[in-house]
Amino acid sequence: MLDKNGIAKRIAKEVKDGMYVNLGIGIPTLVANYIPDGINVVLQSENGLLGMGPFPFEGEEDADLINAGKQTITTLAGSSIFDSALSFGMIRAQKVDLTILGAMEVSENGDIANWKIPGKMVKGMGGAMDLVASAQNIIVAMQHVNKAGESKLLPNCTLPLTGVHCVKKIVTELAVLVVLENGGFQLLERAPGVSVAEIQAATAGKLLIEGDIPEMQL
Amino acid sequence: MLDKNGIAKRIAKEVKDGMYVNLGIGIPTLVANYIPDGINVVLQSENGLLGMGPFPFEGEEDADLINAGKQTITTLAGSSIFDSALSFGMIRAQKVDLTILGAMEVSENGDIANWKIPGKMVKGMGGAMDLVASAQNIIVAMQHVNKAGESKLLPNCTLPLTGVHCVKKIVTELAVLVVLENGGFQLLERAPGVSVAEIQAATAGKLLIEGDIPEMQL
Amino acid sequence: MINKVVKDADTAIKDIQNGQTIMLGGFGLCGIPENCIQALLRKKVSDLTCISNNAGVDDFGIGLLLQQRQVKKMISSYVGENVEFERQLLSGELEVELIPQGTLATRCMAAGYGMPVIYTPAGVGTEVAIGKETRVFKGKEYLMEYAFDADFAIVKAWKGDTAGNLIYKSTARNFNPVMAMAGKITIAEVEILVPAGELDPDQIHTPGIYVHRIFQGNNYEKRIEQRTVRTK
Amino acid sequence: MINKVVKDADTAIKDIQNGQTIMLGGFGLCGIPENCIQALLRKKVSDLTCISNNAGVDDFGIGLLLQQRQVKKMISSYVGENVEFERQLLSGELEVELIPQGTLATRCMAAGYGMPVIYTPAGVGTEVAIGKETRVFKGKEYLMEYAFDADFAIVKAWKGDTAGNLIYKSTARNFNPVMAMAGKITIAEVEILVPAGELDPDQIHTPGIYVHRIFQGNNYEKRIEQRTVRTK
Repeated sequence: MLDKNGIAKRIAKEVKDGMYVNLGIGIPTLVANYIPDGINVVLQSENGLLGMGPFPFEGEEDADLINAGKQTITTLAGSSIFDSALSFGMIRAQKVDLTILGAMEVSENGDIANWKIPGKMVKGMGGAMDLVASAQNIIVAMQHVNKAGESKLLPNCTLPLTGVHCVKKIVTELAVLVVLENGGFQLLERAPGVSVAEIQAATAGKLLIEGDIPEMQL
Repeated sequence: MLDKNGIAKRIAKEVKDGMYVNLGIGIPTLVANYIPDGINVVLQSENGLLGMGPFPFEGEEDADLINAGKQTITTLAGSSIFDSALSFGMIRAQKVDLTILGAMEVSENGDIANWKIPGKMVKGMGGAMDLVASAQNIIVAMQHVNKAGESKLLPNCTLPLTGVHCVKKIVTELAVLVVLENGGFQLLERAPGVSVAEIQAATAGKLLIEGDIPEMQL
Repeated sequence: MINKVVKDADTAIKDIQNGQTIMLGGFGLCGIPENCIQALLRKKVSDLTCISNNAGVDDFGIGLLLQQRQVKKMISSYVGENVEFERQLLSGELEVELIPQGTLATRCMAAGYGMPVIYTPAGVGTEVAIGKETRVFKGKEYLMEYAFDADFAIVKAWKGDTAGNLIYKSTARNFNPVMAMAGKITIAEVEILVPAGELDPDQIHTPGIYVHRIFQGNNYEKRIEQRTVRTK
Repeated sequence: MINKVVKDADTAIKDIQNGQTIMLGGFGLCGIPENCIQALLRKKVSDLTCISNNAGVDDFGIGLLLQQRQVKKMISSYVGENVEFERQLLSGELEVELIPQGTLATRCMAAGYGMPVIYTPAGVGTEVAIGKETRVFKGKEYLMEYAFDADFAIVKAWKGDTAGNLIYKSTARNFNPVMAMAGKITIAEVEILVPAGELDPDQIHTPGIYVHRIFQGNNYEKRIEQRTVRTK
């Protein structure tokens, strides 16, 4: 079973040289730590920055330089800054190659819910709806089951949706799965030490298992 | 009867302090020469400049700095430069207070034709259609009659239209007229030495003459 | 050049009336018009509809206007990090319209570009789409979203000149340029105000034509919401 | 950072095919991609649909492509100052679509912002409106205009860096930024190419994400179309 860093590490393998990537808050943010040397990617922060760098050294924080999670960050050689309309313009025009974000629920037809728990959490969707509606390639980083032990990979989402029919791939503490065009989660890889049966038990939505399922290489 | 500079001089009186103004090619360009000291206006050039200055001194021409007429120009203190989409964005959003342009024909309901003579001239509309469609306040600088002596202030335009129901005021070598909301040219002023009868004879569209028509003050 | 300079924040906002719609630039606490927010607090203007990506935190930014109950309605994309906000929302004292961040930015831009509506796929198939017109272009479904119609836009820039031209610094740019374009009246507060002519015309982010009033602010606190650092 | 540098104009345009649609930045002869136009002349690629505000003059700019009969169709707003153009148009050799300048710019922008269509009042009631969908918003009539769909955009900037970021100079900016955003593949030629890190992130006009290939051009002639001067 993977921890958060393990999930991030596995997702980092999906990041290819030359990609522009948008990383959501939480586990997706950790992905940046595991992108191998020699793989040149540019991180987009949807508040208006291409080329997001690491956190500043202590004492070098700049209140004017933050990411979409409102964390102090730095720029890199080649960074550019722009307004929020252009930022979502490039997202909508599908110039961002890969979007990695968290989810509360994903359905077997690729719907995602990650912004609202009615009566409980009313923080707002931020840029998530824009990102999932426009991204060509969306990877969800999430826990396979919630704290009550219930599956978060469902036949249908029960929470208010963020977007429909958009998730392409899911990486959890248990598995890597793709969402099939006609519905269903296809199991691609098992986390180290996790059995297919455990994944099956943790997946409420339709799960397709074809042939031998290899263990992840991290 | 006014010459071109006279028309420009009369139009300059319509320019008020604090206005953003777009001047078309031809007579409208001359208006800039007659804006009184103390009247602060900003000239917009729709290729992407606010704060158009005079022609450069000889030897100081910059190929990268031109106006919408493709003439070499200069900037002024406070100028700003932007792309063509933003330029027409500010026009469309009615941030430009006054548009002055030439015309081949104007109709009594405020239609204007100034871009095409079928089978003869096919240069294109440039920014004229955008300007007339969005400007709140359009003044046309034109000759009252064409070279054949025919009126250019018509019941209906005969040439392909640039815009409909948009012209507010017209200044010609003979007169100043406003276009009435419900149609018709109302005569406001006579050019020096020009009689109402001469204006009447040169106007094919409906002409309204109420009371004494004063001579222009230049 | 037309001079847009006013004396201070209080002068700049003095004609904002109860019940009006105002845009406030900034993302979180980054790039917010601190001086004008203080002036709005002093003026105690109320029943405002505020269009702003966030609602500040409890004791800073728009959060201060919420505490004084000056806001009738918030139009935002993300309003976390604000206990008083949640309380007012859940108690029904505050009306809230949550819309996607890109939709928020683009509806501002549409106003600045004189476009009555724009189409975006953001929110298709979600509760955001309820009651909205949809249309399919090239096999993809879009929502039709209207340009905002705000009485005032209040923005913060780094540098500005007397002609109203603005330059923003770093990601404090965020919503400020698109809101600057979108107000019927736009008020800009800047850290550094210079005479017209000192800024390079090629480097202006917001042309002065969009800005009606400008003043040099003071005592910028520039609070950091999430101080994240690494060690050397 | 991703490196976008290619060797020269010939390399940059080498996969442009006969019959494709290309955008060319510039206004008149100001800010045109001189090096790429020369490379297109050498490559003799033909049946092009060119989206460009103007068609150059007889012996410079896009006029040269017209002389070599490489252009099947021009989409422009103003094509005066070009005798060969008028000849080809009147003889029916050249297809021409004239559209308002603001519509041209905004259809580029729409592509770069992922907006399928935009609404503009330009051309309402004129022959430009023929066959187009119209719609009234708040009592004003607008035409619905589609985002452009161009295989390539070719733009000219003043400075660029290896990451594809671009800065334009003066009014040579014109259509270049909006076209840079609109090409499926965007090629940028620059007067000065610098390593990533030398340009101020706050002062980039076109972020590198929109630019696929960049090279430093040479021998810029920068011809002036209307030399107007005053005497001291």
